[in-house]
Amino acid sequence: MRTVDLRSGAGWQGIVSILLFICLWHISALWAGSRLFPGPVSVLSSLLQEIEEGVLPYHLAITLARVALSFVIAMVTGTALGIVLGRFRGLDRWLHPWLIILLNVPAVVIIILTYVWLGLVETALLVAVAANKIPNVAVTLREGARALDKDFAEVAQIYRFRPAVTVREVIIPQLAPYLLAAGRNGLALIWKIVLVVELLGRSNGVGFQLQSYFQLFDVTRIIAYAAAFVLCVLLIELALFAPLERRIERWRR
Amino acid sequence: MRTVDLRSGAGWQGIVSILLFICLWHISALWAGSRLFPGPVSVLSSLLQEIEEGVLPYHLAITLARVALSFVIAMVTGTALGIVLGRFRGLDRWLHPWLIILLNVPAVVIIILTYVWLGLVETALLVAVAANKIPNVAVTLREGARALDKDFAEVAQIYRFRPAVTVREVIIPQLAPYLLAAGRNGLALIWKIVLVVELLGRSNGVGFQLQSYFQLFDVTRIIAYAAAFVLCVLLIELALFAPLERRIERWRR
Amino acid sequence: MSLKIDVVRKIYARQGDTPERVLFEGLSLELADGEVCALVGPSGTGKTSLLQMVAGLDEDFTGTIEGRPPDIGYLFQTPRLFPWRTARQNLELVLPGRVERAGELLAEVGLAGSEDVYPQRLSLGMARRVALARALAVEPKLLLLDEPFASLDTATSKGMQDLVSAQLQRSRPTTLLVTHHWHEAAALADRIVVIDGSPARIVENRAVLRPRAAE
Amino acid sequence: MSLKIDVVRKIYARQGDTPERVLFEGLSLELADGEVCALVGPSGTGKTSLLQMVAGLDEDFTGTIEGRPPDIGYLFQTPRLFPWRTARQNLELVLPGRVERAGELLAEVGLAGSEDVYPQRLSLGMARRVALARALAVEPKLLLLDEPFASLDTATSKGMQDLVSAQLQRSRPTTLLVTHHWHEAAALADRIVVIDGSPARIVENRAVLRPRAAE
Amino acid sequence: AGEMPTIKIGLLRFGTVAWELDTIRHHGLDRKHGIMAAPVEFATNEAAKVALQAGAVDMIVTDWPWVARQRGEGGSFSFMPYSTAVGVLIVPQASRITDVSELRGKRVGVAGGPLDKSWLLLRAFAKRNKGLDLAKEAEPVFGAPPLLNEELARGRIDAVLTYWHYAARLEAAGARPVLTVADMIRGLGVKEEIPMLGYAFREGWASEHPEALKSFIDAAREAKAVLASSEEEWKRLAPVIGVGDDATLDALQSGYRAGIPHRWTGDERRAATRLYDILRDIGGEQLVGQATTVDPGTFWPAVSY
Ligand SMILES: Nc1ncnc2c1ncn2[C@@H]1O[C@H](COP(=O)(O)OP(=O)(O)OP(=O)(O)O)[C@@H](O)[C@H]1O
Ligand SMILES: Nc1ncnc2c1ncn2[C@@H]1O[C@H](COP(=O)(O)OP(=O)(O)OP(=O)(O)O)[C@@H](O)[C@H]1O
Ligand SMILES: [Mg+2]
Ligand SMILES: [Mg+2]
Repeated sequence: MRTVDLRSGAGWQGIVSILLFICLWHISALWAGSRLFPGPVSVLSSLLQEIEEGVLPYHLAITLARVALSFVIAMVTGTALGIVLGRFRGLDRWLHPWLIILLNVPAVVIIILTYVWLGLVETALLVAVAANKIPNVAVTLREGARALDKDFAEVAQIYRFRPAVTVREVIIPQLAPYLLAAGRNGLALIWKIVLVVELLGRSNGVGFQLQSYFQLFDVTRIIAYAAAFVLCVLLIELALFAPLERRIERWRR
Repeated sequence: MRTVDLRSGAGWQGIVSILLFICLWHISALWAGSRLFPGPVSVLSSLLQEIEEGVLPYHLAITLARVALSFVIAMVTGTALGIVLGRFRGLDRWLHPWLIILLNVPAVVIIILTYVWLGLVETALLVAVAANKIPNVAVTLREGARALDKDFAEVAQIYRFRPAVTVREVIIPQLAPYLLAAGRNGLALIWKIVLVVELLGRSNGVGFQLQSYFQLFDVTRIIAYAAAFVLCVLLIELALFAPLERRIERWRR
Repeated sequence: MSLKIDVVRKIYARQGDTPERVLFEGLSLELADGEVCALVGPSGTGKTSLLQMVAGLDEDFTGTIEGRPPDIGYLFQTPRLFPWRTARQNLELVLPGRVERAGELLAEVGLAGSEDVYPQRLSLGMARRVALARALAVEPKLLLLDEPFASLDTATSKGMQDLVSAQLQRSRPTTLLVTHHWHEAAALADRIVVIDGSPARIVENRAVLRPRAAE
Repeated sequence: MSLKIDVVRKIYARQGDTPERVLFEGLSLELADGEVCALVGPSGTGKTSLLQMVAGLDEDFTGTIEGRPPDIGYLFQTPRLFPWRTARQNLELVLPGRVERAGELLAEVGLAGSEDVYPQRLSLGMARRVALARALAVEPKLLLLDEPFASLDTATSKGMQDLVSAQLQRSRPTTLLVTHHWHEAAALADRIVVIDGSPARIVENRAVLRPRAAE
Repeated sequence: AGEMPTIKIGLLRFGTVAWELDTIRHHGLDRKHGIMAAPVEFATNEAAKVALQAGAVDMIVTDWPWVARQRGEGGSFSFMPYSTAVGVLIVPQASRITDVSELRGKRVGVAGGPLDKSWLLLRAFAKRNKGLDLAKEAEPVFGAPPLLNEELARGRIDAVLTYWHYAARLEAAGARPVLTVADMIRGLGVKEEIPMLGYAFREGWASEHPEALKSFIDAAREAKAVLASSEEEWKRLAPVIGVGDDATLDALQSGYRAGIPHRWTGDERRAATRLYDILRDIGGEQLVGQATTVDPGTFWPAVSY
């Protein structure tokens, strides 16, 4: 198993690729020579400065906590909803238009309504983000649930698997690619929504900071905050999604 | 075929379901009795008024055109990229980090950079939206491409299908659920991004209108614009996605 | 308790371009407890469909299946192993609390050494043997076997027949065995039922006279 | 031009929990143009793997396959029909410009009336017959048949054998036929090759003497 | 007429600049001075800043500390006055708060974020005059102005520091102003009236079109004069402003008039420099960037009155 992990892991290509990205960025920033397109060096120095002052860790930690909580809520609810809709065609016929409506209501409308109704509090943020993201997860997982192989469900039925076993051994493995897609997109989307929700009505978090620096047009610091989050996602990628992906690759022909 | 279309189509349930939604909305609005939670009646009257004045059709048409163009660009590029990355593991190892970076850079950073670099022109909007959405499509389709059945690819190879035939007859049908998920989510996401891009640098479009009314806190008009777009999506749903979905359902056991 | 199959009417409805198909119209069959019945018939008459109905997987027909026990072993016509689980893990899934049986069973179907192979990397014959092991593993009271010895060479096929035979002797499940080979039917079954036609009817139903029945 | 199979070494590498497997180590076989060779061997020896290599689908081995023509018909061990296309459409896909042939072929394999059925609603035997029709449809110069008559009742099996036999007479493709039944081999093949062991070797290679060979 | 130079001004659809520009155009004040003033509408202030950076407009309205900071980083913008009205600290009618010192431990809504000039000035004011560090001893709630108005109306915050035209709406609804930014500046020992907001433009553009700039400032001041004296003008503007009721319109009208700058001489500029030091001390590097002092070019030298 160990050999496999090394072979199919992100490995050295990933690291080289990121370094390459930074080099390219550096060169184009040099070439552009504009204060509106800062290079990695000045971004890094802003980043370090913000870390030193303790501002960035504080806001980043808050945003990460919000993202994590919303992510879990949205993924669990969305997946459950998606599977139910994918399996029960009758119910889907009824709920599909609602899903489409919820999917397409602009984030800002949901955010305004939740803030107005629940006040500028943490719950409002979570509700707004969940309401924004759940339909996306549900739409993806519904397709996955529809593509579930009846053959396997019949095996589970014949051999009377307990529901938990059926979910773990029969359903999840088939949904894995959909879960991965929904997870990766979900994390990115939730982070983007959290930013918007923060900038409209929270007094801390990366979104709040971005907005402040946007007002000053401090592009370097804006990119520094974005870079800090992207770094976190790359770590999550390494720790969470990549191993999941390897598990799928293990059994495919 | 006609009977099938009627049976598995959105049918009456969809219409009843939307009516139900409007009723529920009406009742809760009545019950809340707040100008910040307008009911469907006042939204409709605002909508009609905006239509009469010709403002809504103008802005909606512009936004729809932008959404349509960006949607096509993002879906085509994203699908192609996703398939290539899903098939060529080596390339994917190199490009995966870039994809994750692009996926997680906040929309606002991309938007500022494109606007500043390309100017406040239509192209900048399209580039910003595409840059925001392409990675999402690619991530979903990559999972789809990885799940492609080698058995079918081998049939195509043995019987020497032309590339176009392989794509149309072998690859697309297997990717259909992923395309549907990416398409539905994509439309919603692009619309949301277009709103943000419009409010950050265009002088027309629904996003511009929404933000302007937000400053006046005219929730009724905000919801009227949202409703107008959602209505368009429901029509697209009926005309585009639902028939596609029925085609998949036709052959499944 | 005997197994009473009474199908009044089974129709596959028109779906997409697929036309409607009336599969059975009045088909009754009663199997005594522990009886082994071979089901024979041309390709496409409805053998697999009947097994699905008997197993309770297809309830979309008029008629009744009575006396179906809860413990069923069903060897499907395709292996239906979970591709994300190795051969051994596939067996372990139906053997909760008795996972050590998995290795023994695999050895019995001649797959010692291939326990940790994922199904998509097994040959078809090997995969079908794992599936057979799975059907036998649960020691069912009702055993449904859809062409258990197809895709196997003569020697392996013989070995599997002996294995099934031993299990039939040991735990005496009521058994429905689909096969295209009279010698298999003769070797294992107490009775041979032939179905044919569209809609399919029982065209022959006769007992096999052999030592075991006399035991 | 004759087909020269020369496999120096074929290994399935360790992958996940699946252990490494040395499949062939030195295996040579030459088929004259138009020769029909039956390939026999126990389940899991590597018959399917060899066919994949001959077809050019698996190039991950040391050795060479020479004289492979461009037109190949390959009946895989599983049907591999495109589930989103009806039986007829599946055939039409390999018959560009001659789509009317699809209906005729389906009738020849006994599937008249099931042309517009989607594969997942065909019985396994029916699906395999569509796949056989597909392999024959292209009038290949190299025909690879992986257990073409498995899962079929005796009568249908006989009909299919006649169909294949007729095609062999007519267009004389070089043919590799995997089968577990000596009578099938004897009826169709000019030569029977038996492989066995791990790594697999040719343990028997003998000509079949029968009228056709003398023609 | 085709010869007349056009000035593109980036503004918010329902913002105060739109009123002034509408007055200019309605009365033909721009053409009278030989220019064309073309409004380009945006949805947010940030969008207008992006547009200025991208060269899509010639002028936007923003505050001069922003201009100073951009200059410090190589963005050669310059500034001329638009209004002295910025923010107002406002409390609900029933509130017992009458003084900044009573904000201790209260939830204070703040529009625009922690680096907003009004908020920094309020903090400086509270610290210097009451020894109160509002950032620590009160609970600031940052948010979008419309949301904060709503929070105040629902009693979920105790006071709000917001832009004057949002405050005017609250006032019309009965809320009570406690302190304006002008008061804060005075309280900080700066006697001159300093227009915080003004037109910002690229220096290069201004040196190429000095005449046009001069004409525009004249036209704008004439428009202000009209708005300062005429009631009819405000009635006409009501749809542009986006208000229905008279109370709000009245509040907006007096707010606007109070913000009209009357002097822009060396005194005001020097005072602004002193104010900048105060802002820098409290806002730190995050606010001012590399610009630790006000570059002389920040205030466009050719305009003074
Ligand atoms: N889901 C389905 N929908 C429509 N028709 C079906 C479906 N499943 C099977 N059929 C049809 O029912 C008939 C019987 O199928 P079945 O699989 O039971 O045959 P079988 O006797 O097992 O054949 P074989 O020996 O080839 O496996 C076939 O004509 C098939 O086309
Ligand atoms: N992709 C693969 N990866 C690893 N091992 C494989 C793979 N495919 C086949 N094998 C192994 O190679 C051996 C031969 O498989 P193959 O399918 O060629 O057998 P076969 O002779 O066709 O058997 P059968 O008669 O059962 O179809 C088996 O032991 C199988 O486990
Ligand atoms: Mg069958
Ligand atoms: Mg094989």
